[in-house]
Amino acid sequence: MTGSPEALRELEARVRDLEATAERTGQNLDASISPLRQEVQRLREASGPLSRWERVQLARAPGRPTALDYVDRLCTGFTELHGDRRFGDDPALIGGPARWMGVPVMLLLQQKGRDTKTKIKRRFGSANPEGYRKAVRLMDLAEKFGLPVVALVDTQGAYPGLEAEERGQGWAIAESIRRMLSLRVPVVCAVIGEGGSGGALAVGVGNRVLIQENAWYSVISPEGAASIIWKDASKAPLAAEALKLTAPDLLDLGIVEEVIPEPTGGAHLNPEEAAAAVGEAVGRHLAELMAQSPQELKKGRAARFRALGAFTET
Amino acid sequence: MTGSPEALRELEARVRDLEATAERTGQNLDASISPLRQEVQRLREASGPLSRWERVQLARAPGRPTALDYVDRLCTGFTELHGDRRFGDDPALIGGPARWMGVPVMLLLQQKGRDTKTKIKRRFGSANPEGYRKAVRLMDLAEKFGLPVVALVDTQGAYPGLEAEERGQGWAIAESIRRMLSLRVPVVCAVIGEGGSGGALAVGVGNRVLIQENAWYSVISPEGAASIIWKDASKAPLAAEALKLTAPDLLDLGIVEEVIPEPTGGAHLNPEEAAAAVGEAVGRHLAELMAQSPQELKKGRAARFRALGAFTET
Amino acid sequence: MALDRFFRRRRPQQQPGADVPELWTQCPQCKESIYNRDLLSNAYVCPKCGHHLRLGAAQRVDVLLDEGSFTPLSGKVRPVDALNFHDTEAYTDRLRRAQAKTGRPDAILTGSGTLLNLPVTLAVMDFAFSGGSMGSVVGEEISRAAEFAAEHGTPLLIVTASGGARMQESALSLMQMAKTTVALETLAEAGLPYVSILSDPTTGGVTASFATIADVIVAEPGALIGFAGPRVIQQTIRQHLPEGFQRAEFLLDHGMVDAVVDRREQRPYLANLLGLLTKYEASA
Amino acid sequence: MALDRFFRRRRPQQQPGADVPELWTQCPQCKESIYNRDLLSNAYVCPKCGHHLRLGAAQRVDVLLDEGSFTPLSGKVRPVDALNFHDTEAYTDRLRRAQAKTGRPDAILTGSGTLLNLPVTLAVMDFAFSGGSMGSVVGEEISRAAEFAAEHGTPLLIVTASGGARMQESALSLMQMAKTTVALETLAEAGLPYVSILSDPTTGGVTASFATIADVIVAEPGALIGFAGPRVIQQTIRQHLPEGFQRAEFLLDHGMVDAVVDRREQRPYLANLLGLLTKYEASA
Ligand SMILES: [Zn+2]
Ligand SMILES: [Zn+2]
Repeated sequence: MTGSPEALRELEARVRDLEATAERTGQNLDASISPLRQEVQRLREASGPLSRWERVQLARAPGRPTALDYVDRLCTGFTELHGDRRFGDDPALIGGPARWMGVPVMLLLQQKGRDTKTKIKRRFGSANPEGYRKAVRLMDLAEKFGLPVVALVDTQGAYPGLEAEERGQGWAIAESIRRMLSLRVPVVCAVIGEGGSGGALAVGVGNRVLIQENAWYSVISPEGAASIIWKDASKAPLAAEALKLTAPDLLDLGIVEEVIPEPTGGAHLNPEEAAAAVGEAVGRHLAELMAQSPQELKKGRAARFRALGAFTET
Repeated sequence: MTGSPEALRELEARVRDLEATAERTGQNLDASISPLRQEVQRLREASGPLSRWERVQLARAPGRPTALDYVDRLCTGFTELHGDRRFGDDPALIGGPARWMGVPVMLLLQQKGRDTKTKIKRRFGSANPEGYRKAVRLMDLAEKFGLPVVALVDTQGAYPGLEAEERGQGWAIAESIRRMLSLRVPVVCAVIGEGGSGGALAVGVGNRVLIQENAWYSVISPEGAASIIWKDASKAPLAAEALKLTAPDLLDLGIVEEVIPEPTGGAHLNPEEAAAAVGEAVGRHLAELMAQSPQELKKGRAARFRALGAFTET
Repeated sequence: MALDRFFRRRRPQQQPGADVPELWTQCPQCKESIYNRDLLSNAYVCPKCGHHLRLGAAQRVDVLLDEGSFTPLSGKVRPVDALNFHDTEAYTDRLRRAQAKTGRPDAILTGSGTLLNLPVTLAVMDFAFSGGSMGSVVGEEISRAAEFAAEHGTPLLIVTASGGARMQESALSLMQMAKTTVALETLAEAGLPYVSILSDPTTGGVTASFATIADVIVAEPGALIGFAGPRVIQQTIRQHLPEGFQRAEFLLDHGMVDAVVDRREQRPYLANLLGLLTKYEASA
Repeated sequence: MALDRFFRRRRPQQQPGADVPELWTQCPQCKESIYNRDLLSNAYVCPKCGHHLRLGAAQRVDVLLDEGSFTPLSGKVRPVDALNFHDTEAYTDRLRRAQAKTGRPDAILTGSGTLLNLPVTLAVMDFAFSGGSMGSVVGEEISRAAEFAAEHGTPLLIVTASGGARMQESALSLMQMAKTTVALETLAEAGLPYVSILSDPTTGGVTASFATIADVIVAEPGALIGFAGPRVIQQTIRQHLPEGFQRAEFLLDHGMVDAVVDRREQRPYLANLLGLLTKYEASA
């Protein structure tokens, strides 16, 4: 790693402590804080931009807020609705109505789990077909009741299991993409960690697609790509570079509308600050979209995705 | 049994033989045929009407034409489309597009099987949830492509299995009823054997509901009712009387629009003649309905079922 | 907090009588004897084991709606014996007995009221009337309730408790599965939410029609819910049914219901949910 | 009868050459050596064991459409290296090699033609080009074909053969899954049928998008079809995959495809089906 992120993070924490103390006590501590802020700034510049692999590491950092961590901070009244009404209930892809900073929405959440037990239960956010089919059902409800959809994307990909294949994993993803494209309500998607392949896109078809500063989004995970290219998953850092999978890359490619800033060092270092930024960005796009007609929303979303791709024409 | 149906059937067969010979050879055989016809008529009157239980027996007679036997005789180009695209393919409830006496339609068929092996494979026409979900998918296709739906009902009921319950048998039937009610294409249903409970109604929500002369349709099978009432399935003949489950009963109750005549002694004695009558009746109702607008078709079907029931109001 | 509010509201309004059997109810699950006043103040949930006792229609209204807010819609539609049905007893005699027992014309009570001040239309099945079986009257009253909700712009709640379609009306009962669906489609076209609450037991034709096409399906803890009855399934498969089969929690695992909600939490749960689906703020 | 017609039509048009290896092809399944002329006249199905050999795009057009009826639509859209992708080799070099090998700009051939006189729009993936991987060009050409079909009022047939989305275009490839779906929705809104024909192999992003949202899904016998590849699944579950897993017949059993249709029967099958769905009478 270039620079010394640990030193940087520690200094940043001290700055925040002092700022908090100043606010609590009413004392003016600027004389102490100012030199620290300058040192933080110097270290930030010295460390240079993060490498793509470093960002992937941040997207997977222990303690990085999960979808439900954002919901806990930003939403009220969340009512999880379970089941696809056909086969099962998938804990890796959950959802239901809630108020997003006061606005009634339908949430679709790829939820990785917060500890070992829930991570296993939720298959680390890798959904089975019934997860995507539940998502379709919730989208049907959103459409019926005029609720905007907010999707928080965070998965390494759909679950590659034998039973998932038996029950039509590809079919379920395709159906979810199709349903999301046909919605006549606003859809805002935010990639909040990992955006792995079709399993992510299945709930990533938004009028606006946002991505957190240190999240990634790609057709394949760096490890998967490394396995294919070099037959060696440990070459993932190289693959990450090649795949141009970071938030700034995706903004350049026109895949996302906006990069949501994270606290220095990553969202896990200050979940409150991370949540505030996610809440504000999603809320702002929601507000803009809610001014559009149902027809505009559907057409606009379709046009957005119809236009994506890079080619020349002779 | 009252009268002598065997003697009657034999005489009828002789009449048909002579009629065919007359046609083939061009000879006038009326002198021979006329007395036979009179005898047939006398026997018919002497035997009196069939009891309800006798009709149930005819509905289950070995060799009674199954749904596919009618399709073979009446349809061309039948293309069976398999699967619910979610879990499996149910051989007890099948379907696909075909031409019904030349008219493109979507067929929904409850198929019992023609021999021991296929009867077991098809669970004697008792569908699992994936059967009803396939029916919904085929109805979606029918709606999209403007194909009238023809449903041939023949089941003792939905399959009462453990896995059927796990996968939501009730949910699947309810969804099929709902989808059928919302169709904007003509729907003609014909009960061609047994019409058992919700498993039959799931594909029985037609603009017109027809029933063959010796078919039955009821909220519960006679054996099921007898088990509940007398704790004794062998009392089924009594239950059949109480349930008023025959074609003439259903016409009286306003549950069906028309009784389709069967060859004397039952459809199994002359499948060709039975098929001709089914083909004509279904075709006639189809033709009438195809003159209606999509909106009329949906509204008319809804109004038909909204009106069913018997009560008083104080 | 929600529970707290519930207790405050549900203070028993009847005086303990002198007749001892009236004072106690035995919990069907844990067999403990519970003071009726404790049951009443606990939404008829056993305070010892959490078992949700079966409710009559009036009790259900009391548990769900704001006190004194209920206005009945039904009561005018009465059953007839269209089939002249007679088995070990005439259908007309069965009806008279059930009517005398429950004080209702049939197995259904419908009305309007408020739930935490949110106007709702409510239909409640009464299992005490002929096992909550669905005949023409149940189908008609459910349909009218759905149409009333559509017309008056309220959400619809239906609490189910039924052994299935009513045998004594044969095909007429069966048709109620389609009839109720027609009326619910009218409600859906009006964009209003319909929530079903499946209570113990909900089986047969009710499960295969209006109960399971709700926008949101809530089940009560431990409720038996299925299409085919357990005995019929056992006869088919000739093997033991697994523990908990067809219970509410089993159905949640299999993706069939949206939530299993303790009866004591249903009021705030429903008020929040309906508030979200109607964008109407319930005063909480 | 259909087969009979097929044989008559498919008489080989090339003369046997002098070069012996050109005369024979070894069947990948039964390992028998088959005369090329016999393969050609049998729709590239092994006459010994029925194995369906993989086809190039031009061969597929020849097998499906009426002779001489095909007019290409594609060929103008060419891939670019938007990510400046470089692994063991530059993407641009890979593209050049695949283009030289197949004579196509990318892994797709689209056009219009007739099938037993029924006008159709056709898109065929070419597995020989980079494993039929879907990048921006494949997505764009599939989308244009769907829009062409919508505009010209013809059914759409897509024959898939793909290892999935193209890694070298990363998120741009991924987005083609949504893009193609948009175009197919345009076709659906025009009320025109779309039939996909899944050939060996069809996996990854293609399976999770346009391949599986067809009105009717036809699979070729023995074709490998799935989302995750068998190796990845094996790594996940750490146990042996069952015989026939992810094969066309397996998917038919699991309700995922409408039919498994022998390649030699596909023309009459499709003509009849499209005739029914468009109410247009194919001259048979
Ligand atoms: Zn208890
Ligand atoms: Zn071979």
